[in-house]
Amino acid sequence: MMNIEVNTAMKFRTLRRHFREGGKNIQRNGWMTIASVGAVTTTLILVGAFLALMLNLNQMADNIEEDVEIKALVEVTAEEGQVDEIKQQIETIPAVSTVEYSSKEEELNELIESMGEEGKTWEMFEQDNPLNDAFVIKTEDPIETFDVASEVEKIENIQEVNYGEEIVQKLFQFNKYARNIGLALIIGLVFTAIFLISNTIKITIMARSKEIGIMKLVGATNGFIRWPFFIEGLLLGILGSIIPIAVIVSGYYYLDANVSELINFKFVSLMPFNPFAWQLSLLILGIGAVIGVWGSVMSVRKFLKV
Amino acid sequence: MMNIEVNTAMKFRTLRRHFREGGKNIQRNGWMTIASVGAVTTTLILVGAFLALMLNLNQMADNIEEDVEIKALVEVTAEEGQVDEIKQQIETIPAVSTVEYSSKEEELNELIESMGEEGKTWEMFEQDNPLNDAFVIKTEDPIETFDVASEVEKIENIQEVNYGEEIVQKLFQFNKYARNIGLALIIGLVFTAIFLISNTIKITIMARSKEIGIMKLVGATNGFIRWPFFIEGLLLGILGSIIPIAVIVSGYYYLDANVSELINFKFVSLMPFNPFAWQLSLLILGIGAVIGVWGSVMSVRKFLKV
Amino acid sequence: MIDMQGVYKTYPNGVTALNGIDVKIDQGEFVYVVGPSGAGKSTFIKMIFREVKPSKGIVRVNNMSLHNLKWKRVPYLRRNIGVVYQDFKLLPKLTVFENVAFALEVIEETPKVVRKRVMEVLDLVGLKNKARFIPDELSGGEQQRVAIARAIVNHPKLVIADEPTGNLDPETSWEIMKILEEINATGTTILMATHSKEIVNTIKKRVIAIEDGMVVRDEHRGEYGYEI
Amino acid sequence: MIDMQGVYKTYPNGVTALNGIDVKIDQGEFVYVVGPSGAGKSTFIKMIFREVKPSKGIVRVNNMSLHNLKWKRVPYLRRNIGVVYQDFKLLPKLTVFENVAFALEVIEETPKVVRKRVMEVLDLVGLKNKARFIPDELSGGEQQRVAIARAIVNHPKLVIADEPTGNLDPETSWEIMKILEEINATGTTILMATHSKEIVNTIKKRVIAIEDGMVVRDEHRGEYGYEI
Ligand SMILES: Nc1ncnc2c1ncn2[C@@H]1O[C@H](COP(=O)(O)OP(=O)(O)OP(=O)(O)O)[C@@H](O)[C@H]1O
Ligand SMILES: Nc1ncnc2c1ncn2[C@@H]1O[C@H](COP(=O)(O)OP(=O)(O)OP(=O)(O)O)[C@@H](O)[C@H]1O
Ligand SMILES: [Mg+2]
Ligand SMILES: [Mg+2]
Repeated sequence: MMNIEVNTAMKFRTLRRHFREGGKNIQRNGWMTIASVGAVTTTLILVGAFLALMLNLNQMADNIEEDVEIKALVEVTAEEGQVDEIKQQIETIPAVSTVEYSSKEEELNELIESMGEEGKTWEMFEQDNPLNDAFVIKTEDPIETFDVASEVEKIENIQEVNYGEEIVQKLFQFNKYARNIGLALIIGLVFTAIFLISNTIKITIMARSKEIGIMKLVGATNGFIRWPFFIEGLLLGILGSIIPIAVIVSGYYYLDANVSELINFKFVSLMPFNPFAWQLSLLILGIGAVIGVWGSVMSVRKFLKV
Repeated sequence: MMNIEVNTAMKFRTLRRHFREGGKNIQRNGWMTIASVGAVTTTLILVGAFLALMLNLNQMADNIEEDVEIKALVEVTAEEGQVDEIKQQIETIPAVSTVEYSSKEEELNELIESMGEEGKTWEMFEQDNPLNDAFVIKTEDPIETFDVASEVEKIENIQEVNYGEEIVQKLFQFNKYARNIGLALIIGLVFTAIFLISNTIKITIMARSKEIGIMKLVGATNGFIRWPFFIEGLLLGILGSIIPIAVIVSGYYYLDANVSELINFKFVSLMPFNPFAWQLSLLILGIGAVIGVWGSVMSVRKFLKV
Repeated sequence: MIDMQGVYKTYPNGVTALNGIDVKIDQGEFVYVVGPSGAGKSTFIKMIFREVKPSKGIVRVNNMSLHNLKWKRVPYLRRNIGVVYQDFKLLPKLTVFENVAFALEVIEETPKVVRKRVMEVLDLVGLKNKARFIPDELSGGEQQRVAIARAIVNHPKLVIADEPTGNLDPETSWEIMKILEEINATGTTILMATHSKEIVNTIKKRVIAIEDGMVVRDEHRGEYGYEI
Repeated sequence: MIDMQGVYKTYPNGVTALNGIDVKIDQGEFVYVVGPSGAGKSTFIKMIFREVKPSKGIVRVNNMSLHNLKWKRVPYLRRNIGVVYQDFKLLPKLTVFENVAFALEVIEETPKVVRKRVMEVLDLVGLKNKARFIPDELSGGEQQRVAIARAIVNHPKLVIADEPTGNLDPETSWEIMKILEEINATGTTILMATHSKEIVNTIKKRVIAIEDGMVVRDEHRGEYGYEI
């Protein structure tokens, strides 16, 4: 019993020593520390900026996809009661989220408006409207557009279903590619970051391989040597995250506040500053700390075999 | 006379020694060299991939802009002779590159086609075509569209001029933003690369600060010490460019050969493999070599004051 | 304490530094190792705390065979041996105090004991007032004394000193020798490589002479023995 | 050759290593510098080739005032001075040959001359067969001899040696002393810090004794003079 207690006490004392030592190493290594922190900082700014960009582009793509709608044209011969029935039938399709009725007059107005100057030519047809009444349908998930459209087509008194098949298909396809490329870029970038940071830390530790050898000759165990390096790596990662987080939070705050003035497209809307910026910051801190520790502990291993 | 000759001979001999020494240092520093080259490699792959992506996106934007055309509608009352005259007048505007006549029948057909399913409704108007004859005008530089359009509008017997003002304006604006963002990203990335590479080299040289001090104590001038580092930095940069160039050339070759299968949008066309891939390779080699030398020579400076 | 049988050492570059060494040293002995430059004294010494592994032969220290000793156990072997390295091997970024304290920290002494014991030993080697300096701020002889302090600070059973007086003036050398003799008197084994004829001939102890990697002489109360 | 007047040196950490030194050494002299550990011998020596700048006072070497010497000219001063450093200061990644050759390469000698002269000097210090080794593969004494070889390889006007025999056995030490005497006989000035009473008392030369940063004795054909 006694023995165990003494042992635990000793371990805690030594742990405190390791923390102190790791912190001191940050100071002792001066230029090396600055260089390491610089590498972590630059890399994480890069990762952070790209993550912010990609996640926002992804969200914009989502927004665009959500604008996709199905237009179901009602037979000219359909009576009022039948129209209501169609509506009910559409609403029973599980993937459908909203159904809105749009009379043929509304349809014509929309058409004229959407054609701009050229549309005026068609105003003369207001008396003799060749269009149909229609239902505008949105699905819960844009990708279900195709299935819903073919379901709706089967309903009685539906003349035809339009959703710009080609355009929508191309859009989805394009978005798919864009997402895949974006994901590949992010993954590539994160791995690059991991490599660059741990590589830098490795070099600074290599420069201290003689010192590690001396420690071993004086009777230090591998664990005893590794601990301060663990702490040092952690601190390097955390120190290196400060500027990236500051840059990203403030930069994003500025963009978020000014985006509507800077860019005037309706589909450009940023993810909300809160919580997005904070989540991103946490992620960056996490990446910095984990890579710092990992790079440090991995590198020191090589020199422990003395 | 004699003296000068002897002096030059000595210098050449010493230069050879510096080259040999710089090459040997690459071997002598073993792990450090590998770490440095690794950092250069990763960073340049990143820069190269982004340069390739951005330059291609830029070209795609150019392609899209080039599709912009002005449609000048001819008054219904205009006679044949007058139509020819209009054409000549349009052609005299300096910024105009091509002018094509399109009869109102052709215009209707085009409209019907472009509207897809819905267009069929309008086929009934083939007898009583409400459209005008038109000229389709392209400008030499898409950005001149606005000026040309207003010039054309002034011509007699031109009823109106369409070029989808809003859409085109938005497109140009969007492309402008996209280009600026792309440029900012590339510049940021290149500076990051410069920092990361020279930072890594700096650390490896810091690890040799003692050796530099010893050289100075043995009577070496700053130039004498600097030269091998210059060569070493050059070699590090060149060695670090090999893999990025291989990756980019082969990757681009693969994409170039398969892009039509992979992505089926008509506006997606890559810049031609030859010379683009080679120019990019040269650029990467240049960046690698310059940063290598610069990082090396800058870092060694600090330790020469002994 | 130390038992070597048929020990050979050939370095990777092909140099044979030890050429069949048989030596037995008992607990509490005081032994000089002498011999010309490059004879193999340092290599012989490095065998004992496993800085160098023999190419052939058996090395036993403290009744442990170093041949079977697991990597993990090596630090524990080294904690029982205080070593003064020929090139000092001080940690360049630690102060004198921290360098000496390191040998106590690895055995997880309490900070209080560390403080007291380190200052005690620094006083012994005459460097109490330089405790806060880093090695680069010391003269050669002062660095050597820090190395000596670190070697003896944790009361090891065996002190190995590789030319511990090479950078010291005679007066300081004698003081160091006095310290080693005192430590030896408390039962600690001392093994010391030296080139100092004066010391060997004045403080008479067992002398092992090594030449070309072989023991050419092993005498109790011996002489330095190389005539000039 | 060397002329110091009222030289003081206080290191940035507040230690005063030199406390008013006035010394004049003529071309062709052979001078021992003796004194206890930490007395200021190395600091005194480092003044001469500008590794250390005086806090106060005048240092003249070869009729150049080091005070006005531009940074750019310092390498040319050092090329006329061969130095054996107390801690050797060999370039760790270069072979023995390359280390010694370095001192000739900086003065842009032809490769042929370099080769011949380096092997000549390595033969002199008995390391011809270790020319291709790196310093880590050498014993302490062998490293010291490489340092000596580098110091004398380019026939400097002045050789400064900081305890050049600290890691050498007596026999090798005498050989090195013989070399230094021979060099001195050709008109080279020799300045040597040492703790070896035996050498100083046997090869009688001028002795400068430094204590606490001051010259306490300066005798021609002096003795080591510190009684044990
Ligand atoms: N790490 C090494 N690699 C290769 N050869 C070595 C190594 N260390 C020593 N040697 C060689 O082994 C031989 C013995 O060296 P050692 O250091 O044991 O000599 P020593 O007796 O201590 O000499 P000194 O008195 O000069 O210190 C020498 O010839 C040396 O060149
Ligand atoms: N770089 C430095 N920074 C601070 N103090 C130093 C430095 N170098 C030496 N000292 C101090 O200056 C004093 C003189 O040192 P110096 O190296 O000149 O002594 P020394 O006579 O050569 O001694 P030894 O015989 O031990 O080599 C010592 O007290 C030392 O601690
Ligand atoms: Mg030795
Ligand atoms: Mg000294």
